[in-house]
Amino acid sequence: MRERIAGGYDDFVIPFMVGMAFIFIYLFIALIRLFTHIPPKDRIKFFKSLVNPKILYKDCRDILLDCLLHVKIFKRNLLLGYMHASIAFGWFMLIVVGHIEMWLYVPQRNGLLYYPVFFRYFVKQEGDLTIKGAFFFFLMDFFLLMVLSGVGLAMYKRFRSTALGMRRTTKPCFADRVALACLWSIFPLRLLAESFTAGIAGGSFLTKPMYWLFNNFLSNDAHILPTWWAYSTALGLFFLALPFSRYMHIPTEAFLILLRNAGLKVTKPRKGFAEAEIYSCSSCGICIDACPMNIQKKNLPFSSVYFIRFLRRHNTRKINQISDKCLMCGKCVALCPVGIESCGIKRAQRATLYNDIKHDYTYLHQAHHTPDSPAHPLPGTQAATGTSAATGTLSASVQADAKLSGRGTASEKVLYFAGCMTHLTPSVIKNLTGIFESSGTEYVFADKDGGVCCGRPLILAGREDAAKEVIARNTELIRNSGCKKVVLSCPICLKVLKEEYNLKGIELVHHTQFINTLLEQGKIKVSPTAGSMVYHNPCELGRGCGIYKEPLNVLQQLGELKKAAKEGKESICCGGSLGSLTLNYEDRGKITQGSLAALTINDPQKIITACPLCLKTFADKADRPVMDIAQIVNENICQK
Amino acid sequence: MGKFGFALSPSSRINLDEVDKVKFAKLVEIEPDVLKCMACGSCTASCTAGKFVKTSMRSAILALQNGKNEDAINFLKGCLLCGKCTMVCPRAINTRHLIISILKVYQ
Amino acid sequence: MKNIVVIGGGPSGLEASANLHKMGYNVILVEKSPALGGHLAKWDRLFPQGIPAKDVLEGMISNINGVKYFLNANVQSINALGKSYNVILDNGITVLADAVLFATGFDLFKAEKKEEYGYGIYERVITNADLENWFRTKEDSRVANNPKRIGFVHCVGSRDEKAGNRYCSKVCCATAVKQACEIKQEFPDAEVFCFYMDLRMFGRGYEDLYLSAQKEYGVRFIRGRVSEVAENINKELVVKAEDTLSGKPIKVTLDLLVLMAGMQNCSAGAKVAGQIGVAGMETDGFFETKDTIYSLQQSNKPGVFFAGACTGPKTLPDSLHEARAAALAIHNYLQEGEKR
Amino acid sequence: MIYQGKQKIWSDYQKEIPDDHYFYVRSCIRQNLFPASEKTFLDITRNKLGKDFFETEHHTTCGGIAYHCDAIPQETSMTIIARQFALMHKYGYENYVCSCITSFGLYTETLETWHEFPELEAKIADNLWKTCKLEFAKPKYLAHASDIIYKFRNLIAAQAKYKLINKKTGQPLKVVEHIGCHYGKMFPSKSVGGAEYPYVLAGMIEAWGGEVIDYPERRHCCGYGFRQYHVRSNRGYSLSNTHKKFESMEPYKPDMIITNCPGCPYFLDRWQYVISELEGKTYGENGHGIPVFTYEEVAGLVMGYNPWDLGLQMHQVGPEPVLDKMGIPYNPEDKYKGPYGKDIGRPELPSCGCL
Repeated sequence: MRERIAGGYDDFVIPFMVGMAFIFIYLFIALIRLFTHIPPKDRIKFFKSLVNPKILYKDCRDILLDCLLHVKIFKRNLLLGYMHASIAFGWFMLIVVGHIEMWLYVPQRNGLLYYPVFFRYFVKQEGDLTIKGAFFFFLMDFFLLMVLSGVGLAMYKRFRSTALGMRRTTKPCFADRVALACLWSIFPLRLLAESFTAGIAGGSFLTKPMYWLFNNFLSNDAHILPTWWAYSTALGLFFLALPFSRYMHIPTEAFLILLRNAGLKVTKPRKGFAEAEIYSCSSCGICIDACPMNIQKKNLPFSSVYFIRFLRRHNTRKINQISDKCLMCGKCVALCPVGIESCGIKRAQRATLYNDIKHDYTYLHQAHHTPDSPAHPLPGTQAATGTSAATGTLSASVQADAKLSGRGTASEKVLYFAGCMTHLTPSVIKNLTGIFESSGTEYVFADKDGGVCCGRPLILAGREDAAKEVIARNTELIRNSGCKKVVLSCPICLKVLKEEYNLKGIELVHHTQFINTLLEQGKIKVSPTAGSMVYHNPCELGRGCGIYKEPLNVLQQLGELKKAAKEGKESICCGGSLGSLTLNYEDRGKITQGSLAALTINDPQKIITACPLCLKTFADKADRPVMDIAQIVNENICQK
Repeated sequence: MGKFGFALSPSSRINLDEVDKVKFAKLVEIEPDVLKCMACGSCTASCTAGKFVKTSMRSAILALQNGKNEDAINFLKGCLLCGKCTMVCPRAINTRHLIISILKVYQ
Repeated sequence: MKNIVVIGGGPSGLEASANLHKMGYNVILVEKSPALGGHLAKWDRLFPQGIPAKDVLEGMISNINGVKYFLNANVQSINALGKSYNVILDNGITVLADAVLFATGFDLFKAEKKEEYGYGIYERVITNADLENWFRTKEDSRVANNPKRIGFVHCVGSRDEKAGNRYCSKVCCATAVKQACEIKQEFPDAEVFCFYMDLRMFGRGYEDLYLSAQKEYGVRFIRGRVSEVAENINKELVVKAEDTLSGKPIKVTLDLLVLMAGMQNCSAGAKVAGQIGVAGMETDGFFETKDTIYSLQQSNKPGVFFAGACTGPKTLPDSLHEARAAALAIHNYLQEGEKR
Repeated sequence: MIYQGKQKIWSDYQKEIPDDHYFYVRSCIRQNLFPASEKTFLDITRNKLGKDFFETEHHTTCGGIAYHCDAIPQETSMTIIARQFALMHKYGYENYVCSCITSFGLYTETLETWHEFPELEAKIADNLWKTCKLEFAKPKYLAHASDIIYKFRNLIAAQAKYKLINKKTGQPLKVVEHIGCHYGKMFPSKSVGGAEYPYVLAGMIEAWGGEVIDYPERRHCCGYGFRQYHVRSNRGYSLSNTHKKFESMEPYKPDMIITNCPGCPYFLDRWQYVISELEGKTYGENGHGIPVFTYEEVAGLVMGYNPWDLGLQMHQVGPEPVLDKMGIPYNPEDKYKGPYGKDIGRPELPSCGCL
């Protein structure tokens, strides 16, 4: 290989260089801006992570698997995964191999950005083909073919998305269309350019036959320069359109992985970490099919992908509309190939909307009811005789209860925290306390006469400050009870207790887990007499707390467990979610029906769930019995 | 009290002529469910916060309709947004959104 | 052929006559006013779906082909003659009737009796019937041009010991809600208030009507009875009530007030019935039926029957059912008489 | 307001008022508050209209204020009333005329109660005999003094020297009529014109050339309300009621107020001073209050009595604007001179500088 063009320059590289310069400057400024938006504490965290070998290893692995190979999409759909991986990985390899070639053959041109990109134009093949040369020719053609096959699939997907496992796909915006057109044309043009030049610069299994083919009816040399011009222009245009298109995810995603692995979280809806997430969205549209709201076509524009698009465009009205409507079921987050925490961004957005609302929770700290409230003292104020401080009375009573009732000491007992919603589903409480009794579990009922809300609903509404007061109150209650284990019936409570409460040393379990343990320890025995059933994964229990196995384990011992259309992390929200602020009852009903349809696809006799909210929501609309896991267990306990 | 030892006592009357219609229209636009209440009181009866302090969706809606905006805020400021009222409302009013919208519009 | 005199040419009278005629009886229908249809003829649209009253009435009238009817005719005297009744009309016609059906309907409560509401005194106070008339004809100077605020007072002369009517008139709630929606259609910018004691939305589709009044039309429902009405210097009406839900007195200035006058037994009909010893109940003035569950069409006199609102407030469908039931009761009565 | 509608109601509330030979009973408080009104009433009816009015110094209070303040039980007040009626009977009269609205209401209430509960009537008759040795009797006709003036309003108009007309403009004066609550609200059939649209004062105003104005709070109490005023802590409430009435009549720009109750003119008059002190607001023209009159005072003015003989100097709100409008001559210097030329003092003027 020798340099063919003296000076190593031709005018056609200008479009490419302009685009390249633009994108470098743009990215540099964006990076600086982003860093200034990250809280100083997080910034330090980030830089520290870059010298931590453990995190560094994870960074590399994640970038390779997620950004280049798109493993997550492969898992979802092979063809779709291949499409993404072939373009990303193929292109990446073309760049890498291109550089290696340059280093090997024309080291004097090192540092010229455009040189490896247009390598075949600037060099000519001399003498016979060496094995080494043939190897590189093969590699370049191989990866080019790989990318081309990906591009071909992408084109096919545009018109028949279902073939790639997607019922609906994203509607591209204008910049997307420009970038897409460029992207689609870059590699065919490169193929043409390299093919026309293959007579001079050489080629392999792809470019050589093309050269011969074209040579039969075209005068190839006349086409060399124009095709290189076209190739360079397509690249340049692509770079110019990049920041305004979905392809911005290519440079951002890798950076997001670094930030995420450093342990950063969303603080503001539009700045800092969130911005990195926003620009990492490839608009792949997987979240469109994931969203339970999209059972109705009118809700399509409320999918997370559009939420992020509107965030990029600063369209506040739309941003608010979507963030207020979202169910926060977390399915789009669970399925997102980039792992964008859109629910977190939505919560941050809600905080901007509702943070100025003032609540007054002083009553939480008052021992006595205010004169205008109906005579309801805080539960247990009677027990608080002698305690001068108003705070702590609630917990004091529970503590007293824990010590007085039964034989065991407080630390041996479990604290049962039913939660607000569970009080609307007395069957859960009744059956669970039945299980407590059958298993000989000593328990203290934390909120028998109703307690204080756990705070999760406030957090979901973006009112995190307000939630802190509530959290402090409940933390005190739980700590003062002396119990070392808390059993909860409501997954909403469980999630917030796990994530936001400081309850070190206290085990927090959902009653599903608790029942599973009882069964494993043989403290209760059940008979397989429950018939056939299907299990609905409550969003907050499954995607929220990662509890998938325990309920299935319990239910398998009770009867025939049937499959639902969507299971595990893909299970569909019941529609009753507290997450959505604006979704009205009619639309929620549609979601419920959709979710029920997916659950009953194999015609189970019963629908089992583990969340009072799901239970109540389904019970209104289901055509067969809906019950909590506690109920079906309690009803099938064998008498000893 | 002045020189007489007594003064005009403020009217306790609700004066519908003085209702802030612009704000109410804004609220209706944000959450039209506010119009659906039939004053059954289920929300108030089930309220988690209502156990401790007078908290009532029904009373708040009524107070707004009567132009007693401050009363409405007072009926809602203790709300924990737990959502029980949404579950029990026979008219399926989206109470949580209504509550935060009222607080947002009128506070 | 047996003769049957039907007194009253409103919906019940028309429906009963049509059925009796089809059964082969000689029906003589007596109507005191110049036209058939009773109150229905004066109504514009009917709750809950807003079907035009005219269409319904036309259907009914087309059904009575072959029935002899006299307009502008009053029963001058009626007396028992053996098992029959001798009915003399003021137009000189005499009928020996084998059965008499009272389908005399109701009088609207005279709203002026509730002086505190100022009907007939304040310029912008009208009744439900006035409003229906305005809907039909758009002629009533009392309905101000583009009123901004309109009030409906439920239970005017109903559920009111003072007015002598302790009972609920049954249809006014639905009528008020219907009219509230209709007036919103006419004046979309107007605020509409309904002052009620209880909303009795008992029928099929009525609750939907109520919901749409709230949701679609933004009608404001105030649970409190209007205690008094005054006129201010601009001829607007100053209305006072208690908002019982907040336990506070309430005041509002209105441009138009519609009084939902209730039902009373038709005084002319009661006078006729009195001649043969068929009297109104002491409690509510409506005719006494043989019992209160099973024989609602029968009076305590053999051969005298009832249909419609003369035995208590009824909706239009209720009255029509009664008319058909009355036709059957009369038929059975005459058949049995023949056997004996 | 549809005048014919009101007329129709008035026609339903016709009250039989006797023609002559009346037993006249005075009011406890009017003699102090508006001392010349009852004197003028007797002068007009006896001397100008030639009617027979008998008065006795033996009559007492009817017990109304004590009764309404829960100070005495009903039986006591009934026995007092029975004694009044017995005096009437003793002097050979059967037409009982009282000057006070509270009394009128209480008499009506008592007669109706006796009618419904004859055993109570028998008991009261027994009480009367035991306490006073007087024979129990009931009046044939019961009338309020304003009913009498209403009955003879046209005769008075025939003798009138002045009319309720603004002499300068020729327009009728705008007159607010305020009826005492106990006149017709308890027993509408015992009043002229009923409870909603009483005609007793409206009839006088129309007959004497004025224009009745009707305002939203026309039904409202003057603010006296017995316990509201007599209990000091409730006095603000009493004042607020009066304030509400004035706020409501203000847009009609009334020239004057006529009343037929002892308490009403007092509170409508005096509270105007208090309101102007507290709120700095007056309701009449040129920072002046709205003059308030009793119907006897107005009848006297119409018939040409000297304003100071009618006791108008005893009003807190000066009557001069009305006198000027009607064209009644008066000597300002005589205003505060008593019967023998002695100075009787002056009412305090509001410190806000308005009256």
